[in-house]
Amino acid sequence: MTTILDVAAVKADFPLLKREVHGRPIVYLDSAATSQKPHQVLDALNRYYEEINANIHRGAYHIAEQATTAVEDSRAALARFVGAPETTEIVFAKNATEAINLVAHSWGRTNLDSGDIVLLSAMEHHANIVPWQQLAAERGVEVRWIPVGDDGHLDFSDLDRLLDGVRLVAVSAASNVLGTLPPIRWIVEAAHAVGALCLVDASQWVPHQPTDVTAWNCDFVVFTGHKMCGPTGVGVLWGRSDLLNAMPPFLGGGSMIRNVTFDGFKPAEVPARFEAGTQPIAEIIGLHAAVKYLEAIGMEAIRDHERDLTAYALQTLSERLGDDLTIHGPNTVEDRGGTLSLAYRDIHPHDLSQVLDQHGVCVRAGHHCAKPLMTILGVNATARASLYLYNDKADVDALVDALVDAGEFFAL
Amino acid sequence: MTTILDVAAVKADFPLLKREVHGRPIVYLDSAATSQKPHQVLDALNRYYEEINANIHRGAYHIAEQATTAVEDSRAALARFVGAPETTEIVFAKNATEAINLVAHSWGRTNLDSGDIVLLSAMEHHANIVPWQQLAAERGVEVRWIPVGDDGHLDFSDLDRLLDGVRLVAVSAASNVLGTLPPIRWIVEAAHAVGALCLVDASQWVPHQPTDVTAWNCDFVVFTGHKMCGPTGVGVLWGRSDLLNAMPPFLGGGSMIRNVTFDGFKPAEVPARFEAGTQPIAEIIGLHAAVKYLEAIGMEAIRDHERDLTAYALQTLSERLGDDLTIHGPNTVEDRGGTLSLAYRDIHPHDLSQVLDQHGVCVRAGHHCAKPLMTILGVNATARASLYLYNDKADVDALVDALVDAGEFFAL
Amino acid sequence: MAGLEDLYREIILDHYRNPRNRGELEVPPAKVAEGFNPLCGDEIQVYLMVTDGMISDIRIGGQGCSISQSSASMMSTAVVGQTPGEAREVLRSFKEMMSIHEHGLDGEASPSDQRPDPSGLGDLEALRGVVKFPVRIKCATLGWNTLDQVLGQVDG
Amino acid sequence: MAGLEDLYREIILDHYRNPRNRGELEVPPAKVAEGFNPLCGDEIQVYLMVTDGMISDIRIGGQGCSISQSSASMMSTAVVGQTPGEAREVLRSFKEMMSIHEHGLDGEASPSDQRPDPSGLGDLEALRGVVKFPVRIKCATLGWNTLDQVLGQVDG
Ligand SMILES: Cc1ncc(COP(=O)(O)O)c(C=O)c1O
Ligand SMILES: Cc1ncc(COP(=O)(O)O)c(C=O)c1O
Repeated sequence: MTTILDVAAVKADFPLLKREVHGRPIVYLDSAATSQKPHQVLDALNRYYEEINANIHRGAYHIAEQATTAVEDSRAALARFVGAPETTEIVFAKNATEAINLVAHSWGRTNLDSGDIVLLSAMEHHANIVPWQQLAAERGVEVRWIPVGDDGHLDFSDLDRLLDGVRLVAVSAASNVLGTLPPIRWIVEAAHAVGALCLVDASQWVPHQPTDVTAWNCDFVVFTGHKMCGPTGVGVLWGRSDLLNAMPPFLGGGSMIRNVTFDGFKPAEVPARFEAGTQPIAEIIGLHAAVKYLEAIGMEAIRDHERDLTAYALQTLSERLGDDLTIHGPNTVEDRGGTLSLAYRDIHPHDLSQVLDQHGVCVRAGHHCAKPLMTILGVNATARASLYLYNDKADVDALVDALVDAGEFFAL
Repeated sequence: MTTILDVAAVKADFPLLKREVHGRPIVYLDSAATSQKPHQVLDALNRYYEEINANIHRGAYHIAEQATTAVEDSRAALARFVGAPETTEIVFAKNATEAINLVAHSWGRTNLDSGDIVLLSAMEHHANIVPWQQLAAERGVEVRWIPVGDDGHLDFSDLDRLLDGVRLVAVSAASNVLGTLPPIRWIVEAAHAVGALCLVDASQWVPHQPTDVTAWNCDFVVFTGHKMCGPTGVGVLWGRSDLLNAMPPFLGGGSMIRNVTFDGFKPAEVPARFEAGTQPIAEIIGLHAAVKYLEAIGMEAIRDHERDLTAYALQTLSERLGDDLTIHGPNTVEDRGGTLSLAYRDIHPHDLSQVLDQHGVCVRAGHHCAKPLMTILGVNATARASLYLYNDKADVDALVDALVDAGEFFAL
Repeated sequence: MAGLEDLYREIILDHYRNPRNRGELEVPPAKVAEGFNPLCGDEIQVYLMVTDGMISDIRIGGQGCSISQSSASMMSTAVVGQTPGEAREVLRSFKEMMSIHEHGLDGEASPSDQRPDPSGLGDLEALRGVVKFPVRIKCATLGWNTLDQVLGQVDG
Repeated sequence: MAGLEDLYREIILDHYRNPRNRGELEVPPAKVAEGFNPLCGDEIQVYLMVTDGMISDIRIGGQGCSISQSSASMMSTAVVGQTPGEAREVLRSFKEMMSIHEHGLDGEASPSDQRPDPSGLGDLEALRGVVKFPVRIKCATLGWNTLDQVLGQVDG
């Protein structure tokens, strides 16, 4: 049963996609950086602020109860959305970055010491690198890397040796540069076989594909609201409850305590233990609206739509630009998402994206917070076009037209 | 020159204050927990999402530039709003709690070791207690307390002895329970005289009074957006630039780096160094709108309005409820803000707030994240009514009426 | 829309004004556990004496609101004279009654609110209205969670 | 609304296509500093040779976009033959030209954009249009910040 995504109807849900840039309709191809938001999400934010805005978990009055219920409903919805066995395994953070830092500080500083090894892939985002390097600098933890092959896939040929002594494997389910989709289930199995835990950075997966943390059988998963049609300011950590229950708090403050005296504090239960201070309440509720929106369309339909569109993009780009264009990463839609890192002639990505902007085409230029991967690719930067549920073939065509134009501009 | 605040006009700016609860107009008296938001702030959020939503500091395209500029404009506005010498001294966090944790982790773990002393007031919020207790548990830092007297003021009689060996004094500029306004400038001077730094938790100050961190002459100030008419999900740390420049990063991830290689990372300049991952972009922009809103009304006018209203509340409560009511904390408007912690007969605060809710009156019941202070007051909880710029005398009257009714309900 | 009368049933106010089994027991031979409601600062102690495999005495200490106090008081009368196993069964039924399912934003009653009483909770049924006030559920369950803890210290 | 022609003046494209003073110098006797644009990964090396209190040679290494490359190229021609003090003066003027003041959300030009040239920046004036593209300011100043660093290593 394939659900069909009506892209015109979807596009109409996103107010920003109606705007013009430099007199042209916007062509938004930077969803890997942040997605646009459907009006359903903005409506939920406004409804919260206009009807039930109150601090949660502490008020006995009506709107405080409504706000509390709305936040806990969101937690339950997120648990269902990613296949978490328990609602209390969902911890809210400000973004995926904080969620990884939470694991690195709380689990990492409790369990890892000098000589312990963390294994990362060489295509990780800085969010899944720097926290582990901080741990390395602070207490002599060793960081090791799964290499990336010329085909844009992780190179597992030496995995047995790499896994030796590893306590944690931390990998992305989808690369934010190459679109690569590593075999998570298989990696988790390999990690568990040597007694290591596995953290999955699903920031580029959850927005685009059905997610089932139980099927992955991993230990921690992080993702971020603003890339999945949700507001900025909210991210999610899912962790296995036995692990979370054994972890000390990270940030200290209100709501994460069971008791505070002049002599010390006792932490609260999970997940409150990890949610210090006033939560991003509106954002958590907005994220719930995003989840509902995505579920109504169907994650299978979104995945299929993106796959079709990616196939069209790969084909059109190569047909019209030929050897002038390099697409980094896997070159078949079966093993990649809709994130296309491009090199066009010798035009610097920054200049490329500037000319594209004149066409209303938004692509990102830079290292995409993956500098180690850039050294492997042998570049300082790429121009990255990334597709999402609201993109259509016309968007891809606009990208190609703009690239042609950029070629002419800089050839002068 | 006294500006006059037109409270009816102000009230009309806040959509939530138009709603009813249990068939009665809402009387929102819980602004110490979180403030309501004027439509100007909601408009700014919507405008961001509908017109310029894009990730910042990384895109060369038009809307990414607009978003970047809007975030940096907000930083500049906040610097002006609190009298910061440099815009780069403003660091965004998700709330005040994260901001204090940032200082405790980054400055604290670099500068404090076993035997070093942190001096707190006994009326601090858990946000300004637990991070220091975590440091105490982790590395033997000692936490000391400035006591609170029966009059609800800090008791400085033993300050010289308390300050001996202190490296950091961390105090609130305004108590979230008692409304007390400790003499910050004087405390900072005393701290500096013994070579200690001073962190001011201004979460309950910045929304209500003109703020000048330069006049305070302190070293760190934190506050939180949602209590000052801004959105949830954003807080602020101000730090002296020489201190911030010398501090290592806290959270690791994208945007806080200068370079990342397989061997390690080099941190970025301040403030980027402390802003890992995708920032709460909409929230930072919404906070700017809140600052503009408060500035347009005038912080002096807000302070004067709240002072008048607090005087009215103190008088009306005591006239109508007499000895049945206790108001914790200072009893003259000169040395307190509009946060009134109440005890009414022997009715438990939870039950009190439940009955008040039937009247549409929203007050908070609980320990207000200040459990050490509760032990000094000799209670487990209080019912707290807190005033803000949109409250008027009718709100105070409604509170008193509801209290009388609660007295009757539980006297049955 | 839930009203005050859903929360403050007469029997609840009665237990609040005249709490049953208040006090302490000597430890040992009795066991004791302490519970906190981290949200509002309420605290409760539950003292439990088990003699010949039966709860021969139970006492409640601490402070709290009418809901937490009356719930603990009713709990004490419900479990005294039972075996620890039977008390666990009542505990389970009560917690089930208190478990909230999806509440809409407009505070509709949850499905459990309409269900008939399957468990013979008796007087405790009066606390069913609490589920309409999600913030107060922690008040109602405070004593019970503390009972759970102290039961963990006894065998059988 | 700023257009491409504000950014890519002819002289900028010329310096991009034909960068002046590209290469390296032997260190020592020369000094070198390295700059990163953390946002996009561009990197640049500035080699500086000071002889008899005068910048006798300057070379630019590294990679970057047209703006960072041409800006560095122009910078090299602007400061060669100057004293370190004079170079610092040019640096100051350039950075001032690049400093953004309040931009409205609609990307209006900042006041500095309309100001007449007070500093005699000459060709460098061509880079003034960059302030309309705030994200590219970091590109334009990359070489200059690196010059600042390397000047910090020389006396006078
Ligand atoms: C005095 C004080 N400090 C800190 C905080 C913490 O603020 P937030 O929860 O937004 O981090 C609060 C409010 O909850 C407060 O009243
Ligand atoms: C793979 C990956 N991980 C982590 C992140 C960090 O997400 P955030 O910036 O929301 O913390 C991103 C996006 O920036 C990403 O693409």
